[in-house]
Amino acid sequence: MPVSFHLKRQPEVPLEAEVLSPDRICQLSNEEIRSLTVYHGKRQLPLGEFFDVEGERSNELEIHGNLAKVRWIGRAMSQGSVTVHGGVGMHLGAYMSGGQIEIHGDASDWIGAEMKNGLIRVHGNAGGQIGAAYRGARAGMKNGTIIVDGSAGLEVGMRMRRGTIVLGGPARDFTGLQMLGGTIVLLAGAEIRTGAWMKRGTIISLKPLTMMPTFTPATDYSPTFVNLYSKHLSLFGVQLPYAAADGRYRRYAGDSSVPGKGEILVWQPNV
Amino acid sequence: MGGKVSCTLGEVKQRADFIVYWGGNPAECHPRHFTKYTLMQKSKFLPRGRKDRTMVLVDIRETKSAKASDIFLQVRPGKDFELITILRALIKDQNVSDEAIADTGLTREVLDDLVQRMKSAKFGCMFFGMGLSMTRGKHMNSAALLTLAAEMNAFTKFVAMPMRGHGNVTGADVMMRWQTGYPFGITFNRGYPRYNPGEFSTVDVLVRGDCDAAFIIGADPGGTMPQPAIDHLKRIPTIVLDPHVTHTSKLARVHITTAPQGIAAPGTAYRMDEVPLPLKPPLKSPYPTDEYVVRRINEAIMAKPFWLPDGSQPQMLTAQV
Amino acid sequence: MIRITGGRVYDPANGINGEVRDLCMDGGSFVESVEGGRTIDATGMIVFPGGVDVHTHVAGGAINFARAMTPEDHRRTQAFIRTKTRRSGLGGMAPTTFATGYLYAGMGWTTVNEAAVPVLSARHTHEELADIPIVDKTTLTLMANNEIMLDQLENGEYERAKQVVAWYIWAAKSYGIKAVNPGGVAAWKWGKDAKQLTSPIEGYSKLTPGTIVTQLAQICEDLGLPHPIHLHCNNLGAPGNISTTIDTLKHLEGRRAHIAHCQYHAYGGDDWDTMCSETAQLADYFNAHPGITTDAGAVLFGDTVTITADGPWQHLLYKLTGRKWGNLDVENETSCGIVPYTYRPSNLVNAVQWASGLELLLLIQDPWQVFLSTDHPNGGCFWRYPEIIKLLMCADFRQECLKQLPDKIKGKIRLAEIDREYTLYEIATSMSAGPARALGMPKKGNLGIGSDADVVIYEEDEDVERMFGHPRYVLKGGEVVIEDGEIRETPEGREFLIKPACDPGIDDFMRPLFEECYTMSFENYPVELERIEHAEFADCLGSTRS
Amino acid sequence: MSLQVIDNATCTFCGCVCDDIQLHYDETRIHKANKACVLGTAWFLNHTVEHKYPDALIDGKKASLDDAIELAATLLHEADMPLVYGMSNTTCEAQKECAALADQLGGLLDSHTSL
Repeated sequence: MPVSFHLKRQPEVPLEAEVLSPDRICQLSNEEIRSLTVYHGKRQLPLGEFFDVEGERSNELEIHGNLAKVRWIGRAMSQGSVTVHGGVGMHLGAYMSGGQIEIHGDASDWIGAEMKNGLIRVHGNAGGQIGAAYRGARAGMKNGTIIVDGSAGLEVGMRMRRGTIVLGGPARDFTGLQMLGGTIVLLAGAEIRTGAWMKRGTIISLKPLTMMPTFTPATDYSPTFVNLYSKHLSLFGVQLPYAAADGRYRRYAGDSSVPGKGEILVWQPNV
Repeated sequence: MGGKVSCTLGEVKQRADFIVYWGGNPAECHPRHFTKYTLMQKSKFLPRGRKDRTMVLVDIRETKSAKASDIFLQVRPGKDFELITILRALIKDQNVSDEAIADTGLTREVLDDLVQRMKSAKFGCMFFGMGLSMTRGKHMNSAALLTLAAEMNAFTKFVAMPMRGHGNVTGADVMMRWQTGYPFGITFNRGYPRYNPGEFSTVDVLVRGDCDAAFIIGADPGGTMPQPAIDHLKRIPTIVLDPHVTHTSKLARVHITTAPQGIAAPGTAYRMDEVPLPLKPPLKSPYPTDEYVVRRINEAIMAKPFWLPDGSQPQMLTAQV
Repeated sequence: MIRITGGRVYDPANGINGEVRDLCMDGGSFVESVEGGRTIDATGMIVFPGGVDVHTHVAGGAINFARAMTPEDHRRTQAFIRTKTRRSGLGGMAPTTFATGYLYAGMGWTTVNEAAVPVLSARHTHEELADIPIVDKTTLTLMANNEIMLDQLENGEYERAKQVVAWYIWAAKSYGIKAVNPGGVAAWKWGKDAKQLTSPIEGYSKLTPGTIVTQLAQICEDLGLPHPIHLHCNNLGAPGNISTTIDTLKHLEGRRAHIAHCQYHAYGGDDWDTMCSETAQLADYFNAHPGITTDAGAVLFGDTVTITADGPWQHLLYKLTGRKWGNLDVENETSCGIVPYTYRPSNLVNAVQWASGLELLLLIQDPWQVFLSTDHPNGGCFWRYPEIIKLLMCADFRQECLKQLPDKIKGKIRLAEIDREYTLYEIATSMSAGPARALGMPKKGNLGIGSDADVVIYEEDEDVERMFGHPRYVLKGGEVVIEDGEIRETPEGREFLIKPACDPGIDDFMRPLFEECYTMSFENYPVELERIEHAEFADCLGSTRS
Repeated sequence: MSLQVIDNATCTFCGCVCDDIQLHYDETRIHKANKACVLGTAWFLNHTVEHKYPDALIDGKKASLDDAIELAATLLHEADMPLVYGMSNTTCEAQKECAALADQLGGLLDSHTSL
């Protein structure tokens, strides 16, 4: 039986609720859960002030309501699941190391920032800095998977080291900025400066991209790993084309300003 | 990971034989920059002054500063980041295609010449203005130029610094760093400083409607910020301290008139290169100083109950993750 | 008024070695006796004079640059929560000013020497120092690359150079001078360095680093500075730099001197692969020359941020590590570089550095000559001093730590063969009495009548690191500031400065030279005395204050 | 009446912070700012000691300084997420008070730099 939360009081200022994480909830009684501290701006208030809570002692959380002002849900979680019916605020699943998060709604910035492992799935749109490094940190997400069905903002995957980010909708500028490794899949392309200053890693785009001047087109080919990757992603309902009959990938190498050994693969369908 | 390589303006005055202004218009915005710090000064290392220096201006249009320059490079609007990134590649002898260069509005010949001049300079200095830091790409544009300057040190001495406007904005930056560890975009809501530009930076906070009161001092967001931000300032109790009744004062609950700094208020201000200077106010204002008023407000708040419960602990440290 | 009773007192300056004694204090100083007031029962506890840090970087442009460069460290570090009366702060590699005071006092250090102040931004340094609560402070002005001063030496104008130095010390409202990589930083302004003591410096025809060292040391003597020349030798951190260091020491022969962070100057070998410890050679020199002092500049494994006025070294470190790099050259005076760094036991160079710092502390026989320091934050953060104390006091623990070093370390270091263990008396000397004497502060680092009532009281603990990291009480100026690990009071500290005798004509001499190379007004350059919060004058030796 | 003179005054209009300005002034205004640029001259000459604005305004109406300070303190103290912003055109001494204010309030602290 999952623990379920219904938002009953809309916060007027950001509500920092890192306690909405399976690791924090799983051992607690209903009463203990309701008395966990959340920060409404600077005010320390019990979770029960904002949420009706049903159930106890479970590492499955179900949250209902418009949580756009609720930040840090699933922070550093290592197990279990969080399902949200509604939108969520910033830092969803930041630093998480395991478990799954599923959002039936929109999410905000810094989803899965510096995460170590686990799965985040957003069915709506998301903000910027997905799987990114916080200011000054050397690396963003170290592993795990983030899938956003809708669009995304700036600096997606900034300095990510490993793991996968899949975007169903378009991304804005600086996707894969200073990327160190891992894979970003863009099903609907991105605006400008994709892969800027990337050192290593792979960006796959199914739509044409405006390339940085410091990327050089190498070859058109059908790499086998896309085939394997597509099979892996099909678990999440994501399809990548790879059949030679349908088209080929143009491989760009860069960013030569670093100089880096990253690659951007842009799908060229046969006409 | 790049870095920030800088110097005080006297170093530029004494040594810089190669000066770049990028996205700034000192002739009109920092009128004495050329004469006092950069171009016109003679020194023991550059005895012929202006003749011993080369100045390059990079901007999207030919401003008045172009007249002062030896080389004016007109970059296509929104292509600064691309151009700087190309330069980073070229100084490392990496290949960049002619089309890619042309897309920035410049030619290979021009960039080859620029790179050659940069590398053969004895002391290069790059200043960047709001034309770089406030256009698409924002802090990444500044980061790009700072990184280029850092990387140039593999070949010769090179530094970069922002052309900061607005009086003592540098002082605020410096002071916040020593008191909180961070230069701006800070929250204390957990009882200790935390930092996240984009989350705690004012424009974002106001546009999202995240704060429920605002204290504005030495700035006029009511005249400069986007409309949704101004609308939020109208919705919440706003308090303004300023020598003038400003746009923001007009939408505020409370306005307090204060003495202007350096004219009637004493104290310290920091130059763009982080050198502190004393203020020598000649006039006696009928209004109190900012310092006095904010201290009074602090004292009035000190008399009220403290908000943080005893025994509160830091909870958001990444060491705990 | 406070009386501390029954504690075992270690007061090396007065030759008291663990005797049970009572201490009385009133009005900030130790007195013979007090009537009434609080009594602290220290029975079974250990009483030391408050610690004195002879070499640290806690305030000013450089450390503030480091703060800006390391937000990732602030996010993970120790945070001090705001209370009704106490400001919040962050610890870590480059602590904020308020936290610096809390952290130093929290482990019983009550006096710190900010060892590198460019005069141009001295106002800034003093503003920061005013925001460091509890501890008393001194500052040293950077001098060995000041071009106006160097020009005087180049032209053989010793007397003028001395006047210039005196003028700068007073302009900065500082306590003495620091010489960093003499001539090397000036050369760095052209992207060069100065590695040979006897070769002319880039941009000069005659002047050598050796001349700067000798003459600057003489200037300090002639001006009667309470603290002698505080020297960061040339060639810091480079394999084989022991010859430079010994050569430098020979240039100082017969004069008083303090050699900063000597660990970084005690390497043999030809390159990074062959680099080894040459601490025995350096320690022998110190053992034969009791007039010179040094601080260890010990390295501890872990993350830190390196900041130094040694610009060329930092550029090299940036190239070696590929991490962030900050640099700030200051007109006419100096430079500074900032690079975050992680010392790893698995890294052979780091392992040699770690061992060298401890070797010097152990091989230099007299603790009055070698002091506890990490050159904060370069070798490690100051709040890790208790770890070093444990390494000095427990030979077994050292042997344990040696096991994590790579096998290839054999033959490169001496640490495994040293079985000396510091006594409490020696620790008190190295962390308090010795540095206070070297700094020329007679009221610091001792518990004698009339001295400043700065005391730290430890509860005896088998775990030395825990004992020194968590004093039971810390008193500063006769006031209990730390009790049971809690900050009780945060009084403002004082700043000590000197006014060396100076020819009144020096202003007229300086003005045209100044205007040629600086960008601010001559009149606005000296720090106003009224800006120094709680200024206290120290006397120059052999002279009364003018 | 003859004018008084300050040498080496500091101009805080732009980030150059020139500190070599010679100001000629009397009790009411600055008449001349030698060495200042056109922006600096305007900055110095446009300020007077005239009581041009009310001491304080509350909801747009004239108010006393004391009332304004007390109301400001109350509004900020009551807020759950107060913002302290600006600090460009003011002294470091005032800026330090602003940082102390944000720290004491548990609020947000930000300057022009973030724009």
